[in-house]
Amino acid sequence: MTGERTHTVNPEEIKKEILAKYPPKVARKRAKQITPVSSDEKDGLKVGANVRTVPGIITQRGCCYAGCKGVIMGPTRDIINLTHGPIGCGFYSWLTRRNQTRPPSDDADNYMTYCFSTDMQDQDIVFGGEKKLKAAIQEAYDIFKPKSISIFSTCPVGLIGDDVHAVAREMKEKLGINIFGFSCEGYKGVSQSAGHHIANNAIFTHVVGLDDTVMDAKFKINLLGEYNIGGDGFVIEELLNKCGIELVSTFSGNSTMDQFANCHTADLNAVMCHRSINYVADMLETKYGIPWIKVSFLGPTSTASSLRKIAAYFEDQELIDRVEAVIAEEMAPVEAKIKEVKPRCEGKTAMMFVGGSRAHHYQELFRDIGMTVLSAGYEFAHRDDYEGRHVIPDIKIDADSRNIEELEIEPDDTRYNPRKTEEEMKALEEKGYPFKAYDGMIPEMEKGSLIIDDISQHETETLIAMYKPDIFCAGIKEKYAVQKHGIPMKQLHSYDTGGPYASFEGAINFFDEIDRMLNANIWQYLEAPWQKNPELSAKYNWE
Amino acid sequence: MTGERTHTVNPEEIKKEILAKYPPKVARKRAKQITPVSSDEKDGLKVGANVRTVPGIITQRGCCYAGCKGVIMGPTRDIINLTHGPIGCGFYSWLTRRNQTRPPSDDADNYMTYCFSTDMQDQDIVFGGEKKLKAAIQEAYDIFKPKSISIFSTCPVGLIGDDVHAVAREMKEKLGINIFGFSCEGYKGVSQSAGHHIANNAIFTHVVGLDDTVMDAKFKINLLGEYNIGGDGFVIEELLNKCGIELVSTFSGNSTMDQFANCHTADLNAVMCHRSINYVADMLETKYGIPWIKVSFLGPTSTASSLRKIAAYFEDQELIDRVEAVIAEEMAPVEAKIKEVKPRCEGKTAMMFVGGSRAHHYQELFRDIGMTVLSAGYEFAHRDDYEGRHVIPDIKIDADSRNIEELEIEPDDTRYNPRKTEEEMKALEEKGYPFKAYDGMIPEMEKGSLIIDDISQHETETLIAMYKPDIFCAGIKEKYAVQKHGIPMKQLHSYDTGGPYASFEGAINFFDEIDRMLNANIWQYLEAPWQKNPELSAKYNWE
Amino acid sequence: MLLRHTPKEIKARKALAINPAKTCQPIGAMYAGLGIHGCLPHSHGSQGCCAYHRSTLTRHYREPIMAATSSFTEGASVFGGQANLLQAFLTIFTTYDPDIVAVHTTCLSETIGDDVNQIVKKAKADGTIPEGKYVIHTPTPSYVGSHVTGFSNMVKAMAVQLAEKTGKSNGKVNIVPGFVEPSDMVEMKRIAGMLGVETILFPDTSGILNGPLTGKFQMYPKGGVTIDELKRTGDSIGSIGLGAWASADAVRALDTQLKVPCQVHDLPIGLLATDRFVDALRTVAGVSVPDTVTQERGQLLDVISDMQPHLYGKKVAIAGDPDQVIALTEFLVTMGMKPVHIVTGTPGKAFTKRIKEVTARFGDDINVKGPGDLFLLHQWIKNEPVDLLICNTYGKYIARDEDIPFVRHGFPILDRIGHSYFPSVGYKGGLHLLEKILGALMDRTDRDAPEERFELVE
Amino acid sequence: MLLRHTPKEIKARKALAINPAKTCQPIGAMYAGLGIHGCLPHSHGSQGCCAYHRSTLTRHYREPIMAATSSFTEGASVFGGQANLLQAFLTIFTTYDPDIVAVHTTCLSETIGDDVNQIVKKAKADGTIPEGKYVIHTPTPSYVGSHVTGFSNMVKAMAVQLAEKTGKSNGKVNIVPGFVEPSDMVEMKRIAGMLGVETILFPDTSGILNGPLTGKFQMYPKGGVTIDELKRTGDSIGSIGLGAWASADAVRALDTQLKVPCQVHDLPIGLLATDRFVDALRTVAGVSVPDTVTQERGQLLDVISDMQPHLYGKKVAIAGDPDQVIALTEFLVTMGMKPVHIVTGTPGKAFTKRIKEVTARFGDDINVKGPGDLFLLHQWIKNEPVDLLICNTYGKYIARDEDIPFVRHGFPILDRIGHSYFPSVGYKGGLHLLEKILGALMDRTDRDAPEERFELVE
Repeated sequence: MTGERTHTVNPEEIKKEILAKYPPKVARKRAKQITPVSSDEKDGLKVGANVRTVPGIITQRGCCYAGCKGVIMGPTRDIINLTHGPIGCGFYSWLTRRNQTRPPSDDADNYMTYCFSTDMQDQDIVFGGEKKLKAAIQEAYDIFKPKSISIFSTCPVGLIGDDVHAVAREMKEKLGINIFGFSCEGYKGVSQSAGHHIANNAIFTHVVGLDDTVMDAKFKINLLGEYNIGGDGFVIEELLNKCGIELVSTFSGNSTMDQFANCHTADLNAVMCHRSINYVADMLETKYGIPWIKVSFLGPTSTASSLRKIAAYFEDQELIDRVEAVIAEEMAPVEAKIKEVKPRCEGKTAMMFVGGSRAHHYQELFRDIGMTVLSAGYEFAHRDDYEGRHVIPDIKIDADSRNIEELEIEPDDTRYNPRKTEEEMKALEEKGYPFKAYDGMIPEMEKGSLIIDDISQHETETLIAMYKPDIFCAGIKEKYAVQKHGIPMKQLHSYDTGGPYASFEGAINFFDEIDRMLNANIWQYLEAPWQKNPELSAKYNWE
Repeated sequence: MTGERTHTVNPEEIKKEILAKYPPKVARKRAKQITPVSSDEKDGLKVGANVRTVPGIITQRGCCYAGCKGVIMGPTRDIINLTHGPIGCGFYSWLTRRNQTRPPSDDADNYMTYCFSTDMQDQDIVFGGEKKLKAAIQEAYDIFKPKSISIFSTCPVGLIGDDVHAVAREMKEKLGINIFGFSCEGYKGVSQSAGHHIANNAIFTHVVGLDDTVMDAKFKINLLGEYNIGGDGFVIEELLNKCGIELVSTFSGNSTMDQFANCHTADLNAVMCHRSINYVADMLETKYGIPWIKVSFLGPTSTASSLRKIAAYFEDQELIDRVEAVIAEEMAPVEAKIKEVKPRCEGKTAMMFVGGSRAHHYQELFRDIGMTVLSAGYEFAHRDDYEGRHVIPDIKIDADSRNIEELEIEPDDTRYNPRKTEEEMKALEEKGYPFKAYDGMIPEMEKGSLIIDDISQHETETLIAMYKPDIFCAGIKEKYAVQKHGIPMKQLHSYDTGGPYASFEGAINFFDEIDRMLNANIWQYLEAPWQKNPELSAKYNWE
Repeated sequence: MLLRHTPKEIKARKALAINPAKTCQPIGAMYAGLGIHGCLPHSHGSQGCCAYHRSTLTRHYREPIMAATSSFTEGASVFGGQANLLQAFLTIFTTYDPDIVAVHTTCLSETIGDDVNQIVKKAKADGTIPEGKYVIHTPTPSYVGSHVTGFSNMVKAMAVQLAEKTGKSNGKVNIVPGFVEPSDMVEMKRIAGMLGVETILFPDTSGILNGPLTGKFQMYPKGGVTIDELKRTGDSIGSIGLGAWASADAVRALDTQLKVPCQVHDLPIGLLATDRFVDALRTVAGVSVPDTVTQERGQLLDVISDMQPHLYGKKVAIAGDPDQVIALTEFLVTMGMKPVHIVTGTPGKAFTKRIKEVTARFGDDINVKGPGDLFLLHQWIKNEPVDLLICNTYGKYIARDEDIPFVRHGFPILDRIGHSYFPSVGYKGGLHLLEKILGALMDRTDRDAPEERFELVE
Repeated sequence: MLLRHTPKEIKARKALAINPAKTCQPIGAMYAGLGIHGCLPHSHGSQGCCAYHRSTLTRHYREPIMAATSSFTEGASVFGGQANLLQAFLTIFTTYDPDIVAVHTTCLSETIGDDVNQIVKKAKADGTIPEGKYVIHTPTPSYVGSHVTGFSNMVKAMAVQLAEKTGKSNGKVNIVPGFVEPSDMVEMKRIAGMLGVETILFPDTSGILNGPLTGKFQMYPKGGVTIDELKRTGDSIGSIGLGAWASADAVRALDTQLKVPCQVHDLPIGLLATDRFVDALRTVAGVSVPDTVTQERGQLLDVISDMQPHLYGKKVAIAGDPDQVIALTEFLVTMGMKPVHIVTGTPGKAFTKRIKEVTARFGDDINVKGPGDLFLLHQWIKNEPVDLLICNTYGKYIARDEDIPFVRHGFPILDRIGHSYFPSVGYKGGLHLLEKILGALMDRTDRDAPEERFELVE
């Protein structure tokens, strides 16, 4: 009954249908970001990405500030993240992302529940906000005595010329704590992605490498691009620990400044969300000699293969054995759950438009329970996130990207320490070991599907009307418009109220969630009896 | 402004007004229970009481079962109180009286929260309910293994001839625990009062005297007629203990069967609610030689004088001194509270129609804060509760009372032990010590007030219309009819959700409560602006 | 523990009721009687019955509950209550001047066999019941059925003893609302009004048991079905009885005696039962359902769908009256919840059958008993814990002992307000119920969440 | 502790806002714009603003929030946003076909000084805004006022930019409902309807932000004030602005510009403010207040009087928008409660003055600050604990840390349902608020009661 639909709809036609409703110039622009997968042969498929959103188009996207403060720095618990600007930016990014934080003790620093802002007023716009910013830093220091304060610039800050970096330097000197700023004004770049980059740069500049203490652990890695939404980071860390692998730092779920300061002492960087954090991975390799690999803990297969990849890197038989034992143990309940859930989900169809990696990573989870992904796309990805890192050299740097600083990183004079020699690296690579490799979303997409970058409301509607998916995954802004159609909508940014979905344990949660959403009986009651059966004769009865 | 009203209304007129609306025969009957206090000379005032309520009259009164099960036995926590009858009687008396219970430990018996019933069905009415009663006792025993089970007869039980006492004897023998019954069918007597008497008799017959253990305490008394509504009993016991006086038993707030079994070992009975328990006091004196005195712990003056009375009885200087010290200490905050509250309450007026002693006892509390009681009466009292015990010989026993068994009590062969010799008693009495004395309500009533026994809804309305009191005290059934008039109504059965009001501590609570009720601003908003000011011209304004 | 003696182990009981989930007939009859404008209910029995019923109704509604009693004494119990009832009529009509007196009996007057019909005839004949005044009456022996039965009996008496047939249709639909709150009755009338259906709803306690504070006590407040309306129920185009236990007898009697055709439906609590109610109104009256009603339906559906993560699979224990519990259970199932322990105190074999129907998707995996009691429900819960308890106020003892989120529903509710003012019937009522259910569940989630899972957005 | 760094000791702050009790103008303007039928709000600024506002409104309403953005880039920020806005109009009218676009600015477009009025004129002139379509606009710099200010500005724009005066009265009363819930707007219309007063209520988000689930998404749902109605506000007999912060500017502008006389009242939350609202409607329209309204008033009064023991003297901390907090505070005082800590995030000197007026009976014994923040409120609570906290969802962190009963009220509420469906304005709204307040207080009493004081009847 279901699943058949996939093949009855031609993605090219859908694309046509979508474009028909745009003004011609808009249609031309959007055409580049809409890529039908019309055959099994996907080489050469391109997806336009990381380009401006057309004004008026009703996009999913947010801004540079959101990427910098909301995504990257938000999850760090022991720093005062101070928004310099009008109140809104700080307010909207206050506790709204479900990145969880678990301090080691009741008196350890945890500023996650706080919103700090300079709450700029019109006189600050007219006369400049630096004075207020300084005063705010002083007040924050006086009340909280934090170990660190960071400053996030909002749109007017750059425009009126407040030099947050100068203020940061001045106050750092005055107060003797680490203070630094981000020039992450909302208008920078074309999406949150610019903010990720800016955040990565500043953290790398101001924090990474400040503490050379080496953790006493045999296998120590950094987990990059994992933000602990719904507790994903917790279960991944538990899993790694179970295998004997320790995390020096996570960027940036449940993170601390101390971890960042110390992260250059890890021996491997495992990158979850390639889009948001690959800058740090690259810089850590260049400056400190730490190799990086792409991993994913979403879906049991990916989780297992990521564990194996990490173990393989360390080339330690004990670790390899332990990883295999853990996988075997953890896989059993996952398989049981799949067996339970699959009969109710098989043949159903999904769509996902979200983030810069999840619309890719989650496809495995759907596939595991027999579902087909009809259409997918990212909100703030670059072409490499679709097409793979091999495309990077081909990506044209446009005006919007050019404005985002690219740090010049050199190997550290004293601390550069290649974890593997070139020969070792090469040996591993020859065995198929994929350093710095990411193939992107396209290989996942089946024939008949459609890739859409930076999807708009209009496009969402068209997809739903034509594909009639059984479930739709996106963000909060799309949620209820989708559900009005009677189609359950799963948030893959914040997981609604669910999670964790990572690791083996999380997969079980996810399968249960999708099962629930597809099979909740509420969707069968959309029509009232008088709509189903409009004739008007009374039948009298005694029972 | 207030308080003046008292003198502007003639109680005789009110009586006339009340009677005018009754059929002549009803008016004649009611006339005997409505007693104006027209002068300061109150000797010879009579109040008809403990007589049948005229059918149709909308009375406050309940039934014999309510007095027996609800009032007297309800508060005993370590017995299974089993209602033999249709479900309603047990249901309505389930947790509705606010008599509090605090077992000594988490695993001590406490059946207060349970309702046990034979839930008689029509076949039980037709074929007799004894079999079901036996089975119910057996089931209760099997599940709970209680130390005691009592059986309460409801209306149909007597009519169909179930012999609950025979069943009790049989099952007592079979199970080896104390099992006994009450013939407290709802139609017996004219009010709850019959139930009190029946309860007193059965407890005296089946429980009192079963345990001769003597408590190791110098001054040990029973507190009779205190039901621990809202925790009154708790604060009285605390106060007594503070003075060095121990309670052997309380009839029956927070009580246990073990206390009843042992109560004949106390040296004095202090009677709070004369109406409900004086039978037990009399019987304990006759059988065991324990004198009794009337006390009241409602109002600081009464509380102090009751403590002094008890101390005087024991004729122990140390105790007398300790009591004085306690009174001095406890009185200070009460006086402070009076000082705080009185300016806001002075001159206001109250009415109270409730129970068999509270409509008397609470008058002191109102007087203490400068308020006048305009009218009062009991719900189920006898003439002695109005006119004093000296009237008892004059009370005509009517058909309704004659049916309530009067136990023939003799001094116990072995355990009769007069606590004071006749000479000692006489000596005390000559010093004005009031053994077995109760003067009743009348002495409290001021000129211009009106006493009404067994008040009806119609009489309540007339009183409110003519006296316009500031506060009205009665029970739950009257509460909202009174409050609809915009007059706050205080429940003096169950204290609404308040209490304790006994002892010094309780007096403070009561003053606060009355202060709140009189001065809550809600009563000033009865009229809407369009009722106050019905003209219809708009005034436009910008602020 | 408040209910410290309740063991997990369940022993069969045949004779002993513990912590009942019902009470006796007369209180239901009294409640029904209060739903007639200008009516004074009268309890023909011991005065304690009347006192108990008035107290319980007062505590539930926090409103004056006026009712009279025959104040039986031992003598009357032996010689019969005729004199008492005649005296009562005299007192009542002289002193309280109601338009109508609704007499119900008690176990006492039933056991002695008083013939109330005969007494009323006599009182009419001799003028003790004045010209133009009415007395209706029904037997309500406490040892049969429950408060719901008493309600049903009095409602049937209203119909049978007052309805007349002139032969000319009044174009109205009779609605017997069941043993529900005044707010529910208002809501039923509002829904019918939205459909443009004229109704005679009886009894109707709205305006009477949710009355205003005005500074004046009114013995007979505005509100209630009028005697005149009751008379005209015989001319209605049809009757809808809501709740088989509380309302079927009345509408069937009108059907049998005066040929007013009837339908009996579940109480309109929840999406589907409200659907059926609206659809019944529509078809009986031959009207179209306006968008406003469909809109309200969609709102309820919308919230249910939005809140699925909090509802789905949650286990619920329910106790209450059969009509209420059946509709509630269906509603919970509709929302994806799982009612696992279900008890009513009122007898009636159809209960288990209907519950099995609405919980069919869970197969035999449901505990259901009617008549059962709260003691049994508690034991079931001890054996299989639940996420939510729905019950009248007495459920709070179980809820606290077992630390279960608790939603008060049913009769009596003695410790909270709201039931008199906010309906649980209709789509709006469903929303209000849902608000309460979600509040209870989510408050618990918040309470128990470790700090890192304490969520801003739920 | 969730807010473990909040010290009891209060240090004065001049520059640092911590845990704000407000957000920025544009979201208020977006919300207001959604209250026009067929309207697409448009955010002229960075696309993040629009995303944030849509997200927050979506979480609060659990409904689709459609709005477009000018998607500024760095270039636009330097060279001005005219091209972006013109492109936006083109895209919007081609692709989404609204009847009207309501443009608000952001700190970005305000700081660079875009002349939206000029751009709109140009777009009209060149046909980018098609014939028969409307664009209204208002400046909403985020660095002035708060979300309430933005709401007020957009509402004023509706009036000023659309209202016309034909000279012929339409017999209607304009009501500007303030920054309230759709349910509140429905309730205001219902009350006016009961009085027989015809109204134009704007904005009106009912039907839009509490929409049904029907199986079909509608970009522009039924509901909202129509453009035609907005035009006719100039012909109304008067205007009532509810809430000085959110509604005064609009009704005063109509008064000044089109001579539609106005009154400004507090939001009708609670007994007395509703009294004033009803009385204002009555006098402006020259109608009598029907008994049904007086009845509802009496019901609220009745419950308040019944529940005095649970309310009287209870200390309350409140944070929220000024119009809301003023009316709430008065309501609490009316009920005998004692609001001791009161904060709004929105500036405006009249706030403290009005709070002092409604809390006059407590003299200077009240902490009040406007603008203040939740951090300060929390510190006040640490210094003087309260029995109840009333606040938007962010209050839950304080409530859990300090173990205070918590009633959610205001904007945003992200973790519970109900606000969209059950009003807090009017007498019915008062009852609903009261139900929630009592529920919170009594649940706490039950939780903390020793077993012997765990009460069946409360």
